[in-house]
Amino acid sequence: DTADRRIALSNNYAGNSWRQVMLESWQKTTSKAVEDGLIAGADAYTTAENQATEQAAQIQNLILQGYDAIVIDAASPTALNGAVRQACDAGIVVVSFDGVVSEPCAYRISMDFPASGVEEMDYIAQRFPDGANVLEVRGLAGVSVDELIHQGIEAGADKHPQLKVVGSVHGNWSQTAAQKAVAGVLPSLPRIDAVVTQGDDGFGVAQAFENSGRPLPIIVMGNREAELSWWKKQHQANGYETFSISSSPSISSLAFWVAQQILDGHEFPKDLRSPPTRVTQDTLDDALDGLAPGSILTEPYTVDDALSLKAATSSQSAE
Amino acid sequence: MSQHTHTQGLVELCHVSRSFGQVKALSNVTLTIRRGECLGLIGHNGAGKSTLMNILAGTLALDEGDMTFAGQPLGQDYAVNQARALGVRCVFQELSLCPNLSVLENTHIACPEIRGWQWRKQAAAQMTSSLDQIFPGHGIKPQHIVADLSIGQRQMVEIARAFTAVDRPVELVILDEPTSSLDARVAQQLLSFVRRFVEGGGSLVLISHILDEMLSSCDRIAVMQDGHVVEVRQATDYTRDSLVEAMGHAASPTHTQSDVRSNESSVADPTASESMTSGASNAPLRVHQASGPAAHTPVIEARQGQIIGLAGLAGHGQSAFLNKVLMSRQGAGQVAFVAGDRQTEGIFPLWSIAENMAITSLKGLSQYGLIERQKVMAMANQWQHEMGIRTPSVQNPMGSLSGGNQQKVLFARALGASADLILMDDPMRGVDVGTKREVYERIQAEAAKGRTFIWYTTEFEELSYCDHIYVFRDGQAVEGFPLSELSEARVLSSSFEEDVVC
Amino acid sequence: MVGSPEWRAHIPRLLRTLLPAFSLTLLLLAIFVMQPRAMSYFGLNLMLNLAVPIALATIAQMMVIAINDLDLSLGAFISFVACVAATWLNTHPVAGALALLACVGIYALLGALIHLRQLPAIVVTLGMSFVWSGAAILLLPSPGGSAPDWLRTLVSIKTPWVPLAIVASVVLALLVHLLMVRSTLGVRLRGAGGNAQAVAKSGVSLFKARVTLYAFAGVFGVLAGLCLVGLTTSADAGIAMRYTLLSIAGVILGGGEFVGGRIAPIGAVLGALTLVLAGSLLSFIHIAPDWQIGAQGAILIIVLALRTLANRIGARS
Amino acid sequence: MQATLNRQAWAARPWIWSYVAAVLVLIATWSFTGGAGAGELLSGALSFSAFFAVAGLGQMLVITTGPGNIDLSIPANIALSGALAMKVMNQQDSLIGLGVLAVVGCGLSIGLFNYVLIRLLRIPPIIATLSSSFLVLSVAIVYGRSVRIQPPEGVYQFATGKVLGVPWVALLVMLLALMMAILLKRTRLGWGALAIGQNPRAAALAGIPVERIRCCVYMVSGLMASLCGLLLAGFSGGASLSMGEEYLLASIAVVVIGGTSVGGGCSNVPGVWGASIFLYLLVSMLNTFGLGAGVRMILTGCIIIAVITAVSGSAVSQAKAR
Ligand SMILES: Nc1ncnc2c1ncn2[C@@H]1O[C@H](COP(=O)(O)OP(=O)(O)OP(=O)(O)O)[C@@H](O)[C@H]1O
Ligand SMILES: Nc1ncnc2c1ncn2[C@@H]1O[C@H](COP(=O)(O)OP(=O)(O)OP(=O)(O)O)[C@@H](O)[C@H]1O
Ligand SMILES: [Mg+2]
Ligand SMILES: [Mg+2]
Repeated sequence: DTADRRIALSNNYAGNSWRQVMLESWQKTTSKAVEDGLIAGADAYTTAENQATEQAAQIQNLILQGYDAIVIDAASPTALNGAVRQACDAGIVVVSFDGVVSEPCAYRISMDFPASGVEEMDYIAQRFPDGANVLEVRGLAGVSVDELIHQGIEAGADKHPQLKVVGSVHGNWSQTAAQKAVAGVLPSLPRIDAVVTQGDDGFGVAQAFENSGRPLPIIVMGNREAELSWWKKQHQANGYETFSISSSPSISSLAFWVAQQILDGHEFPKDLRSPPTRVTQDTLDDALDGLAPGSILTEPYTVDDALSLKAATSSQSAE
Repeated sequence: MSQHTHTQGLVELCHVSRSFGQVKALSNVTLTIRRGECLGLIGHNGAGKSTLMNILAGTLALDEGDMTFAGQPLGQDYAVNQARALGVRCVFQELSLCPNLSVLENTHIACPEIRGWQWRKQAAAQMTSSLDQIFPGHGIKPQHIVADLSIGQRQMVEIARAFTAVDRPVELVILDEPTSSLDARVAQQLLSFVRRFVEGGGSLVLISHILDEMLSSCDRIAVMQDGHVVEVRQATDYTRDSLVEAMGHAASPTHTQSDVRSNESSVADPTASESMTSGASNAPLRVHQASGPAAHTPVIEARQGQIIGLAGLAGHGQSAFLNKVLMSRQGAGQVAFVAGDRQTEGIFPLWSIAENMAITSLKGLSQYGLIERQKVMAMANQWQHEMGIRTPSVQNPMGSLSGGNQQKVLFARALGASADLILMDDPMRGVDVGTKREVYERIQAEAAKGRTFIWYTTEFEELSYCDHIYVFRDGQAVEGFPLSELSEARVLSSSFEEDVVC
Repeated sequence: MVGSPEWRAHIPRLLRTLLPAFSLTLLLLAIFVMQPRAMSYFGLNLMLNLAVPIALATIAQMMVIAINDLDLSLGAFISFVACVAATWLNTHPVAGALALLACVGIYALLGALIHLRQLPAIVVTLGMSFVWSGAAILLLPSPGGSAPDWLRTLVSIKTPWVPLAIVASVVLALLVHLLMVRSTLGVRLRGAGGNAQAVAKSGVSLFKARVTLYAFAGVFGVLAGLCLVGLTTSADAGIAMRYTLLSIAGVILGGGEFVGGRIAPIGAVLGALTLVLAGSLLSFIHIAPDWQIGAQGAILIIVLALRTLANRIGARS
Repeated sequence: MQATLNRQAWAARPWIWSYVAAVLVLIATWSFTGGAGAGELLSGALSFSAFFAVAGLGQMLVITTGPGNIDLSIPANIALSGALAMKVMNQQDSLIGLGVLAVVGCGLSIGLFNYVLIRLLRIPPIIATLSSSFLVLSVAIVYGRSVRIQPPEGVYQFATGKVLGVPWVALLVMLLALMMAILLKRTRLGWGALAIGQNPRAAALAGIPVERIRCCVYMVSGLMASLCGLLLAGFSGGASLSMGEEYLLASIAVVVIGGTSVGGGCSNVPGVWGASIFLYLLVSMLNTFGLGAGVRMILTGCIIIAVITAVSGSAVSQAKAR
């Protein structure tokens, strides 16, 4: 029974649509849970600056406030370890998601980032069996998610030798930064057939190509509404087809349920894999249906998803 | 030994030259400073006095020439630290204290010998004794932060600092216009100390534009003109007029009270002024003061065309009064200000001379809201000519001017503006005699045209150009009287009256 | 002496120096009222231990500000130090220590370069911020590494009575106060910031002053990085990027000024603590997530406004 | 003789160096690619640097008023203005005018708010603008969540359009830069700002309305940032909350690299443009070389330091020659 327990969300950044939808999803799920008397409270905290050190301080303050569980979207997989350790030592359940922490006492829920990178390359290989020039748009240098997806892309390039990565720029997971970076290198690049991205940057890349007057490559998207709408418009105009993959922002509610279940006495493995959300040409219209402008595709999670996740992960590790 | 070397030079400068770009600040200067004498150095603004002293103090390198100290030649690498080691100290024209440090900390900067565990105590003691010796009753604590001191106090600190001897005796002290920011009483204290110092065997170079000081304090006087030393004679050989003549100005008759224009008829007794109404279109400026230390505090009144003098000891609120008037009038835009503390209140160091001059008159120099560069240049050139500002071009940076010439630019800024009220905060600091006379005439001419002046001065002589004088004490004007009643004794007695009690 | 007019004239200045302490007290009171649990050894330590590296960074920034420069590379530098500490210092202690020493040397060299070529420090340090970040990314392409054990134990010592964070802050503040305010060296260094021409005319070498101050900045930057990595136990290339801004804000909040060599070491440490606590206060008030960032700004504004008010009332009385 | 004259002219105009550096970087890029895509790169440089330049112009004016004056609210301002513009315009060309008005109002009010914090509450500018940026960002988050992402066609066409290969945006920002130059060189407001930056006390005593000018300066900075937000949203097909993040450092960088003194009292309009173009081309060049992120950043830093050393080197040698 968790009716008198309290859970906190520690979030380090709110400045993009993914995080906004993530917070919204948390808000929706937890307010329902509080209403139902399932839990006493579930407050969300966001730091003003996107900084690991500030988040570490925030976690320490949450410890001080006596929360029973802390759910973290971490600024850094390692820099919070000190604070997370202190929380564990105080008997607090720590669940990290999306940006996970490496401290062993915490639970981790995240998408398999390298696998998603490979999947992007797989899609391109399937579209260009005879080979293609690929441009890679990366995230923020020095951040682990960027490195993980990049490893996936590299693995994909090894797997499909006909795909040639002819350029790589950092788009910092920002539409405007990606547009600028791509526009800057394009003049020096040969014809680009495909672009692999990491999320929130596909639309910026598309803008850069449109402004440069070059033929549009296949841009692998990241589930943002702007990207999907643009894709749809292109499809209607000239039959453009692509693929979109990203982690779902509602992973915050999944993390909430995991935390709640652990407080309830259930056992979970420390590492949980959340499935990515994909959009293909077939599911594009469904995905766009009811998607608010400026938003991002997300799937609602329930407590059952948390349990099935546990089952899936355990069976995986049993194999 | 000191008797023996008395006639021989302590410092000898031979054929010294120095130029800044095209400006030849010093050319072929030969000068001897003897032991135990006070050598006066006088000359028009920009004559090269400060440059020469900077070379002597090791802060400027000379281009050509030789220097010897006590017979020993000084090498090409002569610099500040060597000067200090020889016992040469300099009080520069532009004050050289760190405003963020306290008085005693500033003492350490100049006297690094003061160090060790108890250095604060030591520095405080040194400074206090030095100040007490030169300026009895100075009221400065070694712990005071320099920024909190008035410019006069800062000058006192800097002078006293130059005379603190820690390890080795002070041989030669250079005072570059030390009295420009001091009131008459403090200046007198300094000058009598100067005599004591040289009688004790020290050497001293004194630069000043106040002739009486030079005549009374110096043993010999060297006159400079355009980078040359034109003559050196015993001070007793000079009179005021012959000095002025030697400096290259036409000797005009010494100023007397009688040739001051006297429109005293229009000046009324300030105590009665409240009942007076002015017939002029411009209502008189009147400042009522809060009740002060004196029994009756006069209402300060300035009518159109009047020159109002503010007297009293430095630091008794004259500047604060001018500030108050300035701030209250500024909305109307009809007021201009001549700063005396030019470094902190006057100049814009990154700008050219022309821009510094034009800043208060921009409205008149623009057309359709845009400033016209030609008009700015025309104004600057005209005022350069009128004030005799020595520079090859008004487009040169402000910092290339000598101190007195910078002050003239500030004058030009205010006189060139269309303001009909001009406030002057001891504005003649560092201006040479010839120019001063021209400026006095100019002020009177402008007043006759209907401009009003409020003029705080530390020089008694300047009060005789005013129509009405107010003496300040403890932040208040304690007495006001027309020019006809002006006498040095009266000013002094009202400046001091209650000081005796404290 | 107290109560004499002499003394009274200095009340406004005294008040100004007390203001940083005032805002800190104000914030602490607010936190204690909202979360009484914070008023304990454990609570104070939790709230303040991450303030120590920020305080060190603030002191480093203050050294540069003392000579009228601004260090825009401090955050990147501290991140780099943290990366070195979490990698080389752990695996090859000697090489790591040498690398950290070299960092201090580079800071001193920067000071020399800036002085000799009369460069605008802000541009040079802007450039250096890229250099440090790049070097950190080369060293640790993705977050990781691990702080040496001795460092971890050092920063988690349990001091008696008062938590280590407070002891460290007090010691830091007093030491730097002695160094920069009370010592003759400090006087010369501050003098160089107050009136460079004047101290040069008195024979103080501006070159030495700037190099010394930059070296000090390097030393305190290294200390900040070590302390930080000890607390977080591992590093990433961008771990301290925000310290640049925080350290500048801390210096100013503590009563320092950008020019004129006006610095206040004790105030700077208090300023850093104030900034950290302003963030903490937020966790104790429940605000809708959307407005939390804004509330952070509002807290800063309110604290500063109250202190302005106190200053004015004090100055008037 | 001729050579020394030239040298003096160059040292007197430090902004020339940012252009020289930009040209050198451009040549390096072209020699790497063999000149391919030359025009494309240039026109890209013009439009992207226009955004830096417009934000930089405002920042420059603030920095001109003296040490400690810096506007940290630019990023938040850009985010809010972009969102506001897109929402008010609501994808309709007929509402563009209203949107522009809203953006102008927004920028001016943020500037005024900054000034009020600085003046009335006596908060040091750097902390005042930092605090206000948090507030503004919060407003942007709350307000901008339901932003219609696409700009109206007219704005999009303007922001991405070109005339003779020169982007309209660049032309507009050049016009703004020209106005800024006139403001600084020919108006009382500009002279006042320069005077305040050199010696605020002397400025007040010389009859300059110091506080009024400070207020204007912060409002102009707010206005420039919000125009940047509007243009950026139009250019990149919609507003996003993170749109302004890089402008915190960038707006300062273009100002100081462009030769404006951080000590105040001396500003440099052409330098802002030169530095913006230089920074864009530099990043593009290093991207083109295909180096890793770490090496790229190190080179960026070293090149910036090298450029500034070269510039000041000539100034120093000239000062010595005097
Ligand atoms: N740094 C400089 N750069 C250029 N010119 C200078 C510089 N310093 C002095 N000068 C010029 O050298 C000449 C001599 O200046 P100096 O300061 O020695 O005059 P001064 O006799 O002390 O005058 P004052 O009585 O006004 O103080 C002046 O023409 C001045 O313009
Ligand atoms: N608005 C101001 N801002 C900063 N400092 C000021 C201001 N007004 C006055 N001061 C300083 O306060 C101190 C006392 O000034 P006050 O004007 O009362 O003295 P004063 O009588 O004018 O002195 P003096 O006769 O030497 O000019 C001085 O150091 C002055 O510089
Ligand atoms: Mg002189
Ligand atoms: Mg005064």
